[in-house]
Amino acid sequence: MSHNANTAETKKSGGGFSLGWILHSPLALPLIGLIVVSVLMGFASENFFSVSNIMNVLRQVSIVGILAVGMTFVILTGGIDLSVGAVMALSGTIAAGIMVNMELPGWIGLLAGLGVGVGLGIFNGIMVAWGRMPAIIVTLATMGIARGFGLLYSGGYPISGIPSWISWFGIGRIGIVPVPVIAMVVIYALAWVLLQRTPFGRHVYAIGGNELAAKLSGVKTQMVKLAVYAISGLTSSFAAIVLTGRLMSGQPNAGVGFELDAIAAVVLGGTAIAGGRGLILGTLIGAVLLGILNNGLNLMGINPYLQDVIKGLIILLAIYIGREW
Amino acid sequence: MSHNANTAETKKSGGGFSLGWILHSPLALPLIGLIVVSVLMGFASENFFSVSNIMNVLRQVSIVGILAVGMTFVILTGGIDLSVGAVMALSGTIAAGIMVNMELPGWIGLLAGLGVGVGLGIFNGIMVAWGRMPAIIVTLATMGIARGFGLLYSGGYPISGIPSWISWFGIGRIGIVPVPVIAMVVIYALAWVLLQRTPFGRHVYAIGGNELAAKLSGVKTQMVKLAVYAISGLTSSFAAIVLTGRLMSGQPNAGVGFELDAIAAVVLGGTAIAGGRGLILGTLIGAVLLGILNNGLNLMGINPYLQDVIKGLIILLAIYIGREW
Amino acid sequence: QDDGLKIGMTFQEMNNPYFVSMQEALMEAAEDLGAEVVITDAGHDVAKQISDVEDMLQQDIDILLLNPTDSAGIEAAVRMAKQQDVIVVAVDANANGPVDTFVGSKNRDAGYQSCKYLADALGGEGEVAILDGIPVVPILQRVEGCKAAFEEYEGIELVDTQNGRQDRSVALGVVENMIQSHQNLKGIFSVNDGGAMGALAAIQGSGRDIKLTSVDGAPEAVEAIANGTPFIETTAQFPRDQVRVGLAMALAQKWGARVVPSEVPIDVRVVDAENAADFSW
Amino acid sequence: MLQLTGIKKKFGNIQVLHGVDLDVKAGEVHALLGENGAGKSTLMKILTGILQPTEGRITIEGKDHSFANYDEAIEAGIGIVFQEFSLIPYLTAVENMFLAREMRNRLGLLDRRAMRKRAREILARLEVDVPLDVPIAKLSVAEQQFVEIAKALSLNARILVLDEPTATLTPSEVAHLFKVMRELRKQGVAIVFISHHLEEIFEICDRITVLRDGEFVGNCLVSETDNDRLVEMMVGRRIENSFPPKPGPRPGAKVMLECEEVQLRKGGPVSSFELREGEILGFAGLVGSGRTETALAMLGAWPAAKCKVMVDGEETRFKEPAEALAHGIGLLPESRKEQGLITSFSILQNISLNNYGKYRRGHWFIDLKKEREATETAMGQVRVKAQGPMARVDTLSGGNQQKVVIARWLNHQMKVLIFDEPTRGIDVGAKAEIYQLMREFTAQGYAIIMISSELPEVIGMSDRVCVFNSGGIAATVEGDAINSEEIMTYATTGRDRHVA
Ligand SMILES: Nc1ncnc2c1ncn2[C@@H]1O[C@H](COP(=O)(O)OP(=O)(O)OP(=O)(O)O)[C@@H](O)[C@H]1O
Ligand SMILES: Nc1ncnc2c1ncn2[C@@H]1O[C@H](COP(=O)(O)OP(=O)(O)OP(=O)(O)O)[C@@H](O)[C@H]1O
Ligand SMILES: [Mg+2]
Ligand SMILES: [Mg+2]
Repeated sequence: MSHNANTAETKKSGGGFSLGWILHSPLALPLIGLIVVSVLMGFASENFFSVSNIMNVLRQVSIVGILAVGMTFVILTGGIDLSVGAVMALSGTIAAGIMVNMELPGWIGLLAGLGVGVGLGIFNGIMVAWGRMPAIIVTLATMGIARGFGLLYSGGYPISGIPSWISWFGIGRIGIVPVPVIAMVVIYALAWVLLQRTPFGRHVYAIGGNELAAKLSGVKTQMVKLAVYAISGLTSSFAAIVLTGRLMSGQPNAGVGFELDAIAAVVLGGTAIAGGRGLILGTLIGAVLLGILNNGLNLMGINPYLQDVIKGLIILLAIYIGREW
Repeated sequence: MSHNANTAETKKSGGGFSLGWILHSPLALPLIGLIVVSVLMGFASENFFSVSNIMNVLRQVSIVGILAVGMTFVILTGGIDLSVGAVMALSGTIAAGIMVNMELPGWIGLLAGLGVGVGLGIFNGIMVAWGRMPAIIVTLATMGIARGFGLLYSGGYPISGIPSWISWFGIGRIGIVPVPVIAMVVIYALAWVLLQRTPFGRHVYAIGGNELAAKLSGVKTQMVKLAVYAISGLTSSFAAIVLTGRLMSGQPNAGVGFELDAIAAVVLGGTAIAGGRGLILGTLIGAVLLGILNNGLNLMGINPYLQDVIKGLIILLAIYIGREW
Repeated sequence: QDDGLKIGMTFQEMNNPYFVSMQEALMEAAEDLGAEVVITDAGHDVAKQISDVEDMLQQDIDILLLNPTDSAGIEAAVRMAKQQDVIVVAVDANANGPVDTFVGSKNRDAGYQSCKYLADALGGEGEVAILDGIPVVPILQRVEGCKAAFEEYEGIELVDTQNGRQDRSVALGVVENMIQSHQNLKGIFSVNDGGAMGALAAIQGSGRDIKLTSVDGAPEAVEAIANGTPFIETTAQFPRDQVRVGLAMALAQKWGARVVPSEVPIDVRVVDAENAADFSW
Repeated sequence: MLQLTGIKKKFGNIQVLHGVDLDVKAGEVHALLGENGAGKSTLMKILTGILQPTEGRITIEGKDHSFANYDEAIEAGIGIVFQEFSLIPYLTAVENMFLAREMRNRLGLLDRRAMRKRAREILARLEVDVPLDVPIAKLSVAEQQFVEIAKALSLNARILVLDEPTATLTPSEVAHLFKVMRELRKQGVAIVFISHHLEEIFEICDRITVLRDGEFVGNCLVSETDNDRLVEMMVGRRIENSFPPKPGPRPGAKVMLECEEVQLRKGGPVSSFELREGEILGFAGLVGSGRTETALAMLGAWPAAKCKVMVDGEETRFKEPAEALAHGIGLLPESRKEQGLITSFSILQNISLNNYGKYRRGHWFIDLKKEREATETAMGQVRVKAQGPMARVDTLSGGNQQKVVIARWLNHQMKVLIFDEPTRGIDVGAKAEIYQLMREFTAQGYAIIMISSELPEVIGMSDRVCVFNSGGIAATVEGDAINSEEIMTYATTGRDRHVA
């Protein structure tokens, strides 16, 4: 119980060029975890530190990384969003459906996908904020509804045949940097501004810290909650664009279990699951850490069954070490 | 916010033979939900109210119903156990493995299965109570570990060839009542006694109500938390016995997503997800309600994709109506 | 890095004996060749499967045996592999993009034969149902073949299609309900043996006389058929042979063959009580 | 300038306010008095738009207002410091002060520099020095209290409501607060001040309005009334001498508990004390001086650097309060709601929470009948006012909640009870009853440690007093030395006096 949302920046502004502040920031432990795991992987597999593999890991991280942005907003308010994976899948499926079945231009499909994501996010937000229902249940139900709807819409078949320029979002590059990685970094930067530099961001932290007090201070708690779920829906549909670009098709079954990866990224990044404390950069570190685990275990040729066990143990260990932030 | 853990009995003890207390109890809404859905299903499908179908529904409910008992204990303390499905699968797989690969008698296998369940429950409990880590993360990690371990142990093959008497637990009957249903009812009765008639039960509610106050007044909060996760592990392995009896094999990948059904049953039964309030009988009603939904939608021949959507909507509706308990 | 042959194989799932036996055949073959093998499990998630392939390409594999969880979705991975001059062979299900060879069962045939066998066993009369699975091309083809077979019989009526997700425990509940709602149900076709084992438990639990057929030829299924249960037939595929043939095609190409067939359909075979005792993958 | 007329409020079918009037003039400090549960906080929440009245009128400077929420009240120039803290623990003082009315720069982003500057100005006006970059949870209670006041002031409130702001402050901090209040009064701010400390009323207030059980009793000028008259207005009867007589020293009383060394933090001071049968040992000191932490450390609920305790001649270090309980040591925590009560439980369940040893049937099970009987007895003994043992504790007033926590320890065979701020936020009538109960306990052979920030209470009740200063005991005083000069000297001066 010894940090706050802003310790990092506060310390930074004081410290000239010294990097000592990092050690005192809530980012310290996730960063140390990241470095330790990277070094281990680097020893175990010679390909690990090649530029191409680093870009490869970041590209793989991008989808869960983008989902985890919205998840961070939601968790900071003390909520949770189990529907992100399903919303992503539905958003991508409908985007593809509009391009392929209705033969409308690609950008209309993408916009429709964003609409689906934000719409479901708003639905979650209304249920949680005005319906006063527990987020875990609301978003669980939304998950089921979105999955069912995606399968209904597509008849269970993936929808392929979308315009080929869409693949740019999934496999394109600018210089040597993959487009999804750039998209992820931009989204994190925007989220950082939103959380650390706007009143809205303060309100997100305030609600997670003490909702009643925030309400009494005049924070429009219901609107803020609505907004965080809407943001989560929006980032889910951003992730859907990258996913659609990678798969070049709408996949109603995609992203099963991604909500758990996104939650793990947020928590590995040092955000308190009860809300009120955490940094968006921590989430990025957490997502990369998870990606490195997946990639490294693959590179090391570990038995896939054993990979689950190792991943579980490492997550436990990381959370255990970091639990006092 | 107008009930407490014991309203039901209080009212009952006062009311002679009148059934009016039910209307004021937190069980009222789940019960009404159950009745409404049953009547609707009865209209929609003529087979619904046949004795054989009722037994069929109850038998199908039994596995999730048993898992939901342990989940109720955990949720009452304000925790959550996402590992129940995976623990059930691992417990059944190891039980079968011991019977088949090691050729030991069936009862040793079953005992080993129970040991696995309780052991993983204790592991969860230690991490949560002494490690002070968030339950959602601990049990998520345990879920991955248990699944990976089950697949490693079995090499991905189901383990069949177990002694045929084990099937009694899954498909046997006493009179017309299936054995799993009897097992479920007995487990609920025991849980009711434990929660409503023992100091331990009061302490479970107290921790969910205000953990700090419970601790300062001398409740052994860590031991109680350990116990609820151990109970959840135990009920998971009871469910594994029924499952093994039904499938006549050890299935490392069985029960994927069952944790969500168990949580839904608990919450549909009126237990607060934040802990401190709820009744075990509500969970039973919740589990049966879910079972009826599955069964009824199947009987009506609804498109399976649409079933997901309908189930999600009904869960939302039920929670919305019941949210003020 | 040494110049030994490096083979990568990505599976759509690895908690199914069908794919596990493929993996075993691959390991045996690789040992003969002295090749190194990398194996990944996509868990039915295309996005993960693409990542898995990317990771394999980082390890400079020479041959990619691809068992796609989705044909369209995996295309990006196929292209990436071809860019690195890796030989790509799709196994069991085909993939979009410049795949060198596809080795797979005649899935439509499999569905057709199973359902024909079922209809014949019922004397061409009665209500039947299909226990569907995860919507991927091979499964969809089996259902298609099955429906075609049923249509050849006047007296066969398809009354229900439900999804058992190819999972024994899910299928069990679904089939129990199916049996409840169709009092005259006489036969069930399951798209794979995993679902069929659940359906078998449901049929046995109900005590009704319902016949069951399926596709795969998994050891458990074969044993159940040999034991004279309601499970009367499974149309066996040859997972080990698919891998062996696939690997052979890839090697042929690696050695310079230019006329490697782009598609190698592998036959399926009816396994019933008569030949079950002798059959194994 | 502010008038409330005929305010009524019902929660469900419980009538809490039965037509209350209040009128406050500009530039006055107006006291709102009444027992626990009289409805003071409820009335103030209605004034600030947090609750809606069932009936009644709010007029400000002759204009009728009805506030749908707090924001509208703020618009009308009303600010409030709540009885319960309403700060966000992980945000800094600046962020808390400007929560929901942040300053923005041209880009619409937070103007952090401007907010900091303004916060400095306001805090300077209050003459307090609060660290601005630290999460509020790390500040002392007094600092948090001043941040709350600063937050209300940052709204430029013309009407300022202070609901029991002094309950957690030390005398010097109270004096400081009063200085600030006088300054505001001079500037024409109307202040509504709620407190259970009558001497504060006489010191700072101009006029008084008294409530009793949600009824308006009357109002008067401070200069025209006295202590006894006020008490009579509040409770409807006279309260005699509130501190029961001290029984005097008992020769040869045995030592119940000996605390050999407690060190709260590495490098901090090391304290020791002993507690004898039948005595009340006071812990005095400023807020944050480590009294609560010392008590928690003894119970095993605070990770002290060192903590050696002798109970019955046996040396122990408790790992958790349950172990202390087994040795007969119990705690009445300082914050009822956060640390004392399970608010979703009934009175009965709260009282029996840690005493199931007493009501067992067949060893494993709860004997519901015995539990109920024992609860009713205990409730009678401490005189809890409630509908019955099954009433939920969160429907009780503060004083009655406190009594429920006391009743929890009543039928234990305890040896040592630690009462942490037992009368915080408790009205005079209930206070006298709690003092009486404490003496009844000691007469039965209990020993009590009483932590209190109220000097009169410490002096009036304690047989001996340990005075805390920055994390350790600076001195232990006894007999005639228990007086306010002596205690305040040890509590406020440097540690050097203690070292000898
Ligand atoms: N939300 C509520 N529901 C029901 N009763 C309530 C509610 N809030 C307050 N009450 C009741 O209203 C009465 C007045 O409470 P209030 O908090 O205004 O008292 P108070 O005068 O401020 O007391 P104290 O001095 O203890 O702070 C009490 O009896 C309390 O139990
Ligand atoms: N330096 C500090 N850092 C963080 N928290 C502190 C510090 N000093 C005091 N506190 C907090 O302030 C509160 C009061 O401290 P403590 O319990 O030691 O004081 P006390 O003498 O019992 O005062 P009171 O009981 O009147 O609050 C505690 O909750 C403590 O955690
Ligand atoms: Mg009050
Ligand atoms: Mg204190």
